[in-house]
Amino acid sequence: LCANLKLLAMQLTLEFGGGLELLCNSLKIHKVNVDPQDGEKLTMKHLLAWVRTNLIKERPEMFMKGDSVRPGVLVLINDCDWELSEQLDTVLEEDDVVVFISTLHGG
Amino acid sequence: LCANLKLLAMQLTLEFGGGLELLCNSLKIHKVNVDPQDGEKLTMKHLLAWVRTNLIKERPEMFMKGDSVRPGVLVLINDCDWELSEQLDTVLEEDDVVVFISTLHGG
Amino acid sequence: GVSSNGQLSADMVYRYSRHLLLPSFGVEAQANLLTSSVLVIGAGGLGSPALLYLTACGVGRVGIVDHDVVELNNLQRQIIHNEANIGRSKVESAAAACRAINSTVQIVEHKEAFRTSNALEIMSKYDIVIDATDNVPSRYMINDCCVVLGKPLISGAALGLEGQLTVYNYNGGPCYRCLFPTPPPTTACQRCSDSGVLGVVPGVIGCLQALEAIKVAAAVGEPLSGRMLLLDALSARIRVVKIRGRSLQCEACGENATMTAQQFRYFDYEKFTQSPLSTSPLKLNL
Amino acid sequence: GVSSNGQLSADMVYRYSRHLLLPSFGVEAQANLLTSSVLVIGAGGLGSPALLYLTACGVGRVGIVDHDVVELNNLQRQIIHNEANIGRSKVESAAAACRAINSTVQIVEHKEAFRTSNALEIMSKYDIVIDATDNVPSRYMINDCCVVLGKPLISGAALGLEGQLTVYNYNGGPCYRCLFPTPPPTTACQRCSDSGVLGVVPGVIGCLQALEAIKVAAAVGEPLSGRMLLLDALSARIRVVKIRGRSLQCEACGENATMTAQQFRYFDYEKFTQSPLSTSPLKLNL
Ligand SMILES: [Zn+2]
Ligand SMILES: [Zn+2]
Repeated sequence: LCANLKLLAMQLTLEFGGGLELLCNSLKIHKVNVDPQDGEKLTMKHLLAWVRTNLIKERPEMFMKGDSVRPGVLVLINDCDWELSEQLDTVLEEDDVVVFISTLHGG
Repeated sequence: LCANLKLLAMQLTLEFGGGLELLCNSLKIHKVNVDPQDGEKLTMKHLLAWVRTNLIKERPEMFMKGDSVRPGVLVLINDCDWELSEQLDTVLEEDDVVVFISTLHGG
Repeated sequence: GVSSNGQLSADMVYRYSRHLLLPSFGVEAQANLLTSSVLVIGAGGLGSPALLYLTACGVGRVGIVDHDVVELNNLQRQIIHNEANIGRSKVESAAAACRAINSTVQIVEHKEAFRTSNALEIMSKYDIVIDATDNVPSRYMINDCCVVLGKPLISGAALGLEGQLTVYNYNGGPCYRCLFPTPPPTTACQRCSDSGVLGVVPGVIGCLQALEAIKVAAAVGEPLSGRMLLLDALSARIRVVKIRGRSLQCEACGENATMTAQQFRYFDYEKFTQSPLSTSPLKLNL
Repeated sequence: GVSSNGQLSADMVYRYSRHLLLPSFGVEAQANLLTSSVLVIGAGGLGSPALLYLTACGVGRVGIVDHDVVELNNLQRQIIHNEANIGRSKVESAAAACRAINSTVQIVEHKEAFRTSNALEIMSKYDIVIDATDNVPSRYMINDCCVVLGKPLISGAALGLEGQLTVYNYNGGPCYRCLFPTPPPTTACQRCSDSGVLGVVPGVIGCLQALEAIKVAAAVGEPLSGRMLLLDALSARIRVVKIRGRSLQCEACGENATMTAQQFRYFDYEKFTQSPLSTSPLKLNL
């Protein structure tokens, strides 16, 4: 049973940068366990909803717009832009690292 | 049979820096296939001998001293100093990245 | 400096000897640098080190655009300026510092804000553009101008304790709008003057901007196109990540893009981003 | 600048406002910086940006050690100097530039070579040490002096198109000898003057040295101890790798180490490394 439970919850590293960490208690790195929605697969769309519910403590509109991230936020899955995979439909795997980073404009 | 052969040769990425690349045709990154010595395991000691035979084109004394690297060369296995593993006895795994970098003194 | 047969003068051989000794740089790359020109937009936190290193390394012509004057609160990070130049135009101050380091480089002063009305004319005289500005509308405007004129854009940013760097519009790679087709909400657009910045963070990014400009100008190495460098100063973590390629749907550089010189001139970047090109910083209340 | 109750003067609040606005820096970290002191050994390629940013950011006292004079072939990378100062002591030239940027920082000039005979006395007056030298015996000597005096050492190096950076002897972490107990063969010890260096590469590393020194001085973030940053400028790859911890067998900082002030004074670093502390560069033959 324990082995099965462990298989269900997926361990991920989520990182927030460029100011987005201010929305999650100023913590940049979050090691989390997320249950796949249908007991099998975990997509980015589901993860975003999970992040909004579980990690974002304030101003969710600074993180999301509709069911995706707001304009100006880059999403990186294992150091690759999610535009190079299936964006919201990307299926995550155990130990994936997902980075959410707001683009900076200062100089 | 093909599957077995593939299992035998281990694919590694070897990187040379800090001037050591000059000993290997000025190429910094080498994707190589190395056969484990006893058909099972591939240790750093064996890899160093392999590198000396197959990649180092000149001045081997700038790379090795005895059966290890010369003083001033850092060895990194998957971005970790080999002093944190078993140095010469470290057993390599498929797709490992091994970096050999000479310390710099310029300023 | 460079004669018609590509020979360097004796003074130049001596000045650039550390470059000429480099097997992977050498005379050819130095000659490329000496005949190249770079426009640096913004003589502030990013522009300061970028201008100093471009000039020191021997870019042939360096242009500086800024409309601001030096203030005391700039000096915590804008190392090209000094106390004696407080109140003076940033362009004059920066140009003087560059000329003092390397009198053989042509330094061109553009003491004006970079706007759609003058952007094309100024930028057309340079090979490579460095975006060292500090606001969203400028970043879209500079990107579009680079796309219209076909110039590679070395884009850096720094805020707080973080920095970002990439090369846009280079060799078929993405432009700024490919990555950011829609401007961010204005509430997400903090500036150094609003939120602060550790002085040395734009220092690191500005140096890396000079490095990328030098690589493009000298035609050596692999510029940071299709990749982005992310610096987290507090944790000393630097990652280089892979970003998307050119977007066919991009409104600036895509297949059906209509961004022309004519359209650029009349595009309202302040309205598009709902942010001003220039503001007075918030007052600090401690 | 900082009054006895830790309050900043109005001028300082204005000058450092971009730091004070930062939630993760703020008044406390700035006050730490203002009461700290940093010794920069070498006013060359690495020392130039390090000195400028340490001074601009508001380190209380900055010491500069160098025995050299400014030459034209330095100006391709040593951006703290300029043509007017050719022939002048590098320390005087660098000190003048620092004072011009921030007259509230105390700049101390040490116009002499750093040697076992003066090292302890000079270094004992500072909290943090930056190694910005260019040769092997100096690197061992500075490390040992830091171990004897218990000072954190921000060590940077640049050659060709590569750079390296780490923090030694900090908070139980390794020292230079923990990593390199045996000196390299002299044939492996190239200097910038022998092999060349792209000017902006020490610029990047020197800025990062200033960043690490500021983090240690201000007591913010995680300094790069037990880790090493490796920069490959041509490919724009930067990796931060994990290195070994303090070695119990280290002859400088280990359990049975005998390195004392007395032993340090009589240690022959040139003999140990079989390299001179100072040489005339090779002539360039093109
Ligand atoms: Zn585009
Ligand atoms: Zn040690």
